[in-house]
Amino acid sequence: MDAASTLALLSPELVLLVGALLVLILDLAWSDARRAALSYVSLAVLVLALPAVALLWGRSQSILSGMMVVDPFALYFKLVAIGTTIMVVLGSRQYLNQRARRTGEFYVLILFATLASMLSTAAGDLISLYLAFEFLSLTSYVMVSYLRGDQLSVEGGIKYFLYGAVASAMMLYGMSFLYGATGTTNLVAIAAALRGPSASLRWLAIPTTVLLLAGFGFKIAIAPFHQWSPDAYEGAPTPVTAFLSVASKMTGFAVLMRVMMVAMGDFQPTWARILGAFAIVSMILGNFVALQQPNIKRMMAYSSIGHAGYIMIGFVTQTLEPTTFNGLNGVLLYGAVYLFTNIGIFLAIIAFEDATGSTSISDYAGLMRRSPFLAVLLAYFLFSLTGIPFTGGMFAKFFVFASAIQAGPFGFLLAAVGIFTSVVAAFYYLNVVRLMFFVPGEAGGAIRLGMGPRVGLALAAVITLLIGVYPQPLINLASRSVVMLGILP
Amino acid sequence: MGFPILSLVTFVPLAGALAVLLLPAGNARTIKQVAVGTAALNLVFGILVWTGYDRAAGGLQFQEFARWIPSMGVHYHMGVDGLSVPLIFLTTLLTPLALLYSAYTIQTRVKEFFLLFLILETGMIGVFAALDFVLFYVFWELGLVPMYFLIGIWGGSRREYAAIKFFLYTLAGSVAMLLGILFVYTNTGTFSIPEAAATFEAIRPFASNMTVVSLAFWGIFLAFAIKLPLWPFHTWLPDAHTEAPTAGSVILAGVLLKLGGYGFLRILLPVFPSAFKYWAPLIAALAVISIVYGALVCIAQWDLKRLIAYSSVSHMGYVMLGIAAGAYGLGAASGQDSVAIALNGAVLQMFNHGIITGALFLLVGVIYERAHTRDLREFGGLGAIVPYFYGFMLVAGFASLGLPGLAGFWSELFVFRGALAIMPIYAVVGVLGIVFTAVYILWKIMQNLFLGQPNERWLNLPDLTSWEIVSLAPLLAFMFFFGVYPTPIVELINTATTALASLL
Amino acid sequence: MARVLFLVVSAVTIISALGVVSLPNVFHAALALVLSLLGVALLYALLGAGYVAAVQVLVYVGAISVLIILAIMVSERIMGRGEEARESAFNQQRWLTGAIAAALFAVITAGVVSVGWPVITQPVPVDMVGQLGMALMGKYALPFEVASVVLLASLMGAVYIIRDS
Amino acid sequence: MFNLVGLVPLLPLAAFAAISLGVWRDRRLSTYVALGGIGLAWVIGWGIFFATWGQSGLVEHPFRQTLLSLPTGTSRLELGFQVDPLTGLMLFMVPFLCLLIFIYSRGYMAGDKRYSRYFAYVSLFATGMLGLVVSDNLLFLYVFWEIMGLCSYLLISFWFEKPSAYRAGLKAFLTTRVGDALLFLGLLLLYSRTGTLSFAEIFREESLRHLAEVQAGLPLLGALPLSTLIALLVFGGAVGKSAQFPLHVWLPEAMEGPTPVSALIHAATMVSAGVYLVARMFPLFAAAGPGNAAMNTVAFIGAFTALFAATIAVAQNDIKRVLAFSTISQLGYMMAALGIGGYVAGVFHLITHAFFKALLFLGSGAVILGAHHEQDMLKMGGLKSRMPVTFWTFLAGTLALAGVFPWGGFWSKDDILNEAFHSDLWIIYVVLSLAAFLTAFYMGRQVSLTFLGKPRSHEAEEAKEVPMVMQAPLMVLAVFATVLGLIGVPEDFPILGPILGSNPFHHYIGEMLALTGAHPVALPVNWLVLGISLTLAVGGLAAGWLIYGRKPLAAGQPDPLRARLGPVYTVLENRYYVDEFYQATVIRFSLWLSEVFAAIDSRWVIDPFVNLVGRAGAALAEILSRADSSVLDGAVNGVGKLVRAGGRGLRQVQTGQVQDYLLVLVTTVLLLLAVFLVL
Amino acid sequence: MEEILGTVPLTWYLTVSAALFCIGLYGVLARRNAISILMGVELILNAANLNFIAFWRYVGAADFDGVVFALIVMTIAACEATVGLALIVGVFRNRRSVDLNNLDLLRG
Repeated sequence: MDAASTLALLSPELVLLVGALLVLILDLAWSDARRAALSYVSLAVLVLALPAVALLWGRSQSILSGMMVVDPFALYFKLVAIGTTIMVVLGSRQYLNQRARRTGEFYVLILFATLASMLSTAAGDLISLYLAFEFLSLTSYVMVSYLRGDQLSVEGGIKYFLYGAVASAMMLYGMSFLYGATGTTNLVAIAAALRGPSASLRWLAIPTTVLLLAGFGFKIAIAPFHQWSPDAYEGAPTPVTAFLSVASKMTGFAVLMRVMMVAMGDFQPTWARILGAFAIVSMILGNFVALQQPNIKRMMAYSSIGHAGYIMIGFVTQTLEPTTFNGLNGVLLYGAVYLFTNIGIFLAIIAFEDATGSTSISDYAGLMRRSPFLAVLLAYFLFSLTGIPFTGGMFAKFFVFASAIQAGPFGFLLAAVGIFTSVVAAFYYLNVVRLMFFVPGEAGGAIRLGMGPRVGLALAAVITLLIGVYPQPLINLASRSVVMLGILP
Repeated sequence: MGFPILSLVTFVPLAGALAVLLLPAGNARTIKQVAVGTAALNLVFGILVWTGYDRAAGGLQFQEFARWIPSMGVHYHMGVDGLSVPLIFLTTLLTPLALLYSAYTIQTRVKEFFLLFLILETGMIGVFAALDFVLFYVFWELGLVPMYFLIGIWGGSRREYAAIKFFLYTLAGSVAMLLGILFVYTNTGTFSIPEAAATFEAIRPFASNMTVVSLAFWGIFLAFAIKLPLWPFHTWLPDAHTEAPTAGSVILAGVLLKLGGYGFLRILLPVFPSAFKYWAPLIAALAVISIVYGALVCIAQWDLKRLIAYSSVSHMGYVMLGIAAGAYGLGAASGQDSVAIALNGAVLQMFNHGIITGALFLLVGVIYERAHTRDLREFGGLGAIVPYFYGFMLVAGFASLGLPGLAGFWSELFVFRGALAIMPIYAVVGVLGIVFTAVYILWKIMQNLFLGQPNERWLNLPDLTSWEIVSLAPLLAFMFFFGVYPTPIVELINTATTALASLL
Repeated sequence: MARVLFLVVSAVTIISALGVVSLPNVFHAALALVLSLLGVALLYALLGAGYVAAVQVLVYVGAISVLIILAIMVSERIMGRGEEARESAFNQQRWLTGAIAAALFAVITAGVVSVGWPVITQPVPVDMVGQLGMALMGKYALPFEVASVVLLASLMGAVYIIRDS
Repeated sequence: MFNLVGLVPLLPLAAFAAISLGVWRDRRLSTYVALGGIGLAWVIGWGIFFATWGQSGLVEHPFRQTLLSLPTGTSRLELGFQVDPLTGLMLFMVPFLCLLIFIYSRGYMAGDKRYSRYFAYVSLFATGMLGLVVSDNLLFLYVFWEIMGLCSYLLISFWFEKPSAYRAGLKAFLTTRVGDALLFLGLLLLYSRTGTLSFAEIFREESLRHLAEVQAGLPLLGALPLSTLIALLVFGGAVGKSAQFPLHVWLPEAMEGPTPVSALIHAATMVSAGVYLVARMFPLFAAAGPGNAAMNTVAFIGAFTALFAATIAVAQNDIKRVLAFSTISQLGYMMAALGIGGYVAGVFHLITHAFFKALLFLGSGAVILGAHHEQDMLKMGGLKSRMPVTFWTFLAGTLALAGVFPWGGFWSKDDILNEAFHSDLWIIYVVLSLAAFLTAFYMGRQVSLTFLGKPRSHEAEEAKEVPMVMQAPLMVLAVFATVLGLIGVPEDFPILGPILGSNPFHHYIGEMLALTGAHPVALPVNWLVLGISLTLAVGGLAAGWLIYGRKPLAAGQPDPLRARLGPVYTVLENRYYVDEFYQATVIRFSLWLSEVFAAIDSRWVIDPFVNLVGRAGAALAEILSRADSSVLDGAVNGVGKLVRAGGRGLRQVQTGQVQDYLLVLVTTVLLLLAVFLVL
Repeated sequence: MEEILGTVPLTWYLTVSAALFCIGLYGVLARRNAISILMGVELILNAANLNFIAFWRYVGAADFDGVVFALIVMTIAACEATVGLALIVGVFRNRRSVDLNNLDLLRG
């Protein structure tokens, strides 16, 4: 394959790379006054990347000797990453201007992080995978600590870093054994090699998987590898929290799914059990602990631990047979819904924080009076996370649980836990709603929203509503996007 | 397909809600007019559904079908039969009355109130008209959110607690139902309720899949039992009913509880007839406990609204008893007619309880608006001060205790008639309930409110105003009308229950 | 002969690694780290990966260790020496952790030894460095390029964090 | 004529509706509407009654009119009105008494502030009673039965400002409700086993035979034909309504209502509806053969109540209470008659009693009104001269009730005693005879205390005769009380028998027995029974007069019986403490139970879910949230941490230490690795 | 070189690597100083790298997967060290301490 067509297939990544470098240069070159426009430049870069992805739609091939794959699955998650970042950038302008002296680096970092996400989802080889993963992690560490004068931000960053470094090192150690067992780092080749005659090597695959899961689980923030996330989420600047809770998490899922499906597909019965157990612990722990959180970001951290569990249900109960409710479809569907819903919530949190400087849940009392727009939309997103009809969240949960029920007793157990904990989740989501609507709250003026959060919130709400009313297009998109290159029959 | 009357009756309130949304919040008067007008218009459609339904033909009518989420096999499938028509009518009747009453009493956050109320109506009617599991579920949950806000914003002193309790209970039930629905889907491959009913037991015979099918059965059961509410899942109800604003209580007791009973008959009985039959004794026992327990707890209440709330537990127990007896009698020697009678009684009781308890809650609202207390110990002698109020309460109260000549009697008669033929012991114990009911209606309510020397405090209590009478009179008229001439509604219901009676 | 060499190098590596984690003084630990990393480099060389060994020395000993020592000096300059000596360098879960690490070692070793590795003896390429260079330009071009971007991003991030505001 | 039967209950209903919907604003008009309603009903009722005389075949094929047809699955439930001799007879008695009492009420209630409401209620009551007697099925009967219950409640507590009044109303409704529940069960049982509630269909021979042959199959009761079980349940309803022991407690207190109401509802009509019910369902009672459990129960309960109430009446001082217990006692007579198979005698007594007891009550009402609302007989006396019309009419009633020849009560009571004497249950005869003596005695006592002697209070001193509108009904009733018994004079009674047309009553109503398959046999006159009966009646009256009339009591003097009977008198005065017994047991238990359940409910003992999340769940979350750094790893290194927990605070234990997090990570990996490596 | 391969078994290397891994983990978990933890991480990464090179030599195919992986890891390790130390310095600025026990503002 010639270089040109390879580059064409890498065009989304190239757009972001060039864009990130451009922002970096402009940040150095521009005066302070003009730097304010950097967020628009970043937005433009991201928006430009969307058609780049769209143009590749339907392609399914492996490039650069298998280092990268371009398949619908990767493209879908690239869309998720870009979409998340667009929304995050929409919400971060005012936020950062209030808190950080320099904002240019932030946009560079988040563009790099998006690039890293996209690379991760497209990695077809352990080498590129590890690299992209670390790329994402390193940019995330810095972003979490972006408010470098803020104790919480820095503390969150260092904890995130230390946890991430160890987790990824363990993953790497696992990768080394995988390499040793198969003599290759290419995912497809690994799968082929593991089908070879040596039983003892086949046997090695599972312990290796355990080590890999430490890294993936960290990225996804699924219990018991979740403990960094509440601290990092709370400490991080809220836009970064938003990014971590969606883009980073979904990237982790994409990588997990690709590695497990492509390289370890034969071992599904085993890893499905492990991941299923993780899912159960996540759902219970995340939702129960979230009940007690006084800080909304921290609450959302635990909530997203719980949601990692729900998404995981879809993955562990997936089958390669065509069924109406394929678990993988469910994961993709859930991911998209989760994107808009969760980002919507974080945009609301950002807007509130911009106005009041508080992330304490009790300060949300009387929000309905202060800003009906914000209160109604935040309530709507919370209901979406609860799974109430006419929100995307309902169909996402529906789909995931349906796939679980189809998967026999274990799936039924997962679904039962999921359903039980989603009621628990309603408790703390509703608590916020209660404060906003039922409690008059102390005096406080009307809240004016910035343009960015306003646009972002409206966009997220409209899309969530559209999915909630007519999910068919998204289901179609998701079901075409589960095509993953290199899955051995 | 024809004229989409069901879509109309379902979504007209939603359109009204949109209209309210677009009106400026300051214009309370217009908002109220639009809301009440919409609900009144919908009553016309509700009447059209009733009158347009061909009783001779029976079965599902006015069916509408459209592809919705074809890849999931989920469709927009609406249709009504003798079970749904009275309940749709009940909904369209109670909503404008409750809204009319609210138009005079709700002064804060007017726009939100009427907006939510109209959405609520769409949700409720949607449940009664949906023939697709997912559609059913969507409407089912849709009713949850507005009621949560109605209780939480406009409710009494413990409104927040009551609202969240209501929400969580119902949500817990509905997610359990979701599991059950998905289980049915997994086995039948369809989300169509009639299709699933036709095929499920053939695919998964109860006799050979007892554990699994029972699990699914109880999952769905839980949702409806909580909504109904059946002892011991009733504890959300006293709080929700007591704390809700008057119109909210009216709709809660009048319609929302019926969603549970309706669910039993629309989904659980047709899809799981054998499982239902198998578990019917246990369910009937719970029903009887509800009846007696609810009535006894009523006797100990001093808060008028809470008392009436508990009376719902007792009265909805009749519904459950009728349904459980009907299920138990399927294919049994007692004959199909007994089953049909029991089910007739259950559905009729739902309708009657709707109008009777709706009226009672309106009356409680009336007295609370004036006296700002609901403590029965503080009243007395009102009979001489507010004769209209006394009269209305008297009629509603006696209707509630099942006095012949008023609507409540027929449903109790049918329920107990059906139950006695099928499960006599339960019926005999249940009859205790009608004695206790008399105790709390006459002793607690009538005596404490109206009898005795007039209390100095209430000498200037104004009697019912004209708009209160307008809100109440239709309900009382129906109590009398169906009390002396229940034939039209029984015939309507009978078309559906006869079909149910031949299930096994 | 080779085994003896291996054992000696490994012993040094492991002992100095133990020093890294057990020496209470961070500075000493950093020096032990340098030693250990050199040992690993020697093992690379024993394995015939001389180029990697060279990179190891350059990157680790030359860059990373220097960075670490720099950081230690910066922090000690501010904190004052010997504070660590007053308080334990270890946290409370030291012994538990030790047990876990030992157990993990046992588990991994047991696993590693029991596997029948499909050892294939192959000659080290003669022009290893050259061939490796070609591969880095060809098959591994992407990781190579991406790595440089990562490096850029990390440096930028690190500079942002450290830079005095 | 029969086609108009539907109008009989509907006319008063229309009057009720009209009054309650607006006519009530005009008191006069309300009266006219009510009187018009009942008057028309009376005209039609008598028309029907006379049309039934001589029309044969009405028993087997009564005239029927279907009003309501309800679908019940594939079948339908047909409900309507009917006319047969029993209905006809009741239509003779009920509307007529209603009319008279309505007229009387105009005087009695004049000046009451809820005058119009009173007429609305009594009109509704008339609907209930008339509907009851024209129903062709048990369900309609039950419907009207309950409507009467409602009216009874409303009218007893008519003066609801008085606590005693509203408590009495409540007691009446609830007590009868217990019986009603049994009746309801019986009705349901009958309906579910036969598929119909229409009398004509139930009383078909094959249907009755079937019911008598099928066993009820109740575990504890042994062999019990279904018909008997149903009959017993139905009788439960009658016990409540007719205030038979043990559900008699409400009737005395029901006297709190206006006196015309007591006369109409609690003496003449409603309370006798229980007897009517037993009479109506007689074929079912008798289906399992003579002397079956149902019949015997009716007989014993009736006889026992007759004596029991009569003894209590002896020790009552309230003029209306005496009559109330007398009513209970007389209803017991009727029940006993039906129970021993004396169908005709029972119905006969029902009719005669209705008239003379209404007369007595109206008379007592006149006394009360005349004596300025004084009801205590010990404070009366000497009214004979002050209220002559009242006295003489009251005396007629007394003689009728005591059973003195030739007043109405003599014939019917003698009929009953004669039946009892010839039945297998001689004890019934003895008990009823004793009761007869006591009846005469307390009536003698009442008349003596009230009318004879000198006034014992200021009120009695000032007493005045009541207005004409009240006198007229008294006089009409007195005539009826005196002569009505003559329609049932036995054929073989010398002189009178042949003159009066060979016992027309017996022929008329006796036909009803055809439904049981038996032929009505009129017993020959038994001079022994007759003699004893007459002796007891006269003796009782005489005894009453001897104690209370010959030497009138002085004001404030206690009842002479009190001294003679001692504690027995106290027990009687307190009505055998039955009320207290119920209060201490059933009522207290129910209230206790309801309090217990309410406490359970309000203290959330049964609150499975929210409490789980809200409380236990919150606690769990609390634990987990510490957690998330402590317990999770606490599970791992809990021992070590706990040991050192003393030195460092709890705060230290649950830090956000990243190394704690990592420990969990590593431990998880280690465990999983170990699991897979070892296994 | 051939001689060495012939005489030192693969498992020896793997055992050394495992030892480094576990020692590194111990350091990570037991030390209080953030810099010490970073050093522990470096040990783990070296353990993995040693595996890569050993496997490349003993089982790897003709290409350079293991070697390249090791080189990439080194690069990443450098990046991690850079970022990590920057963060540690950042913390230090705020807290005047790199003792992890003091980093507990965020918890619960």
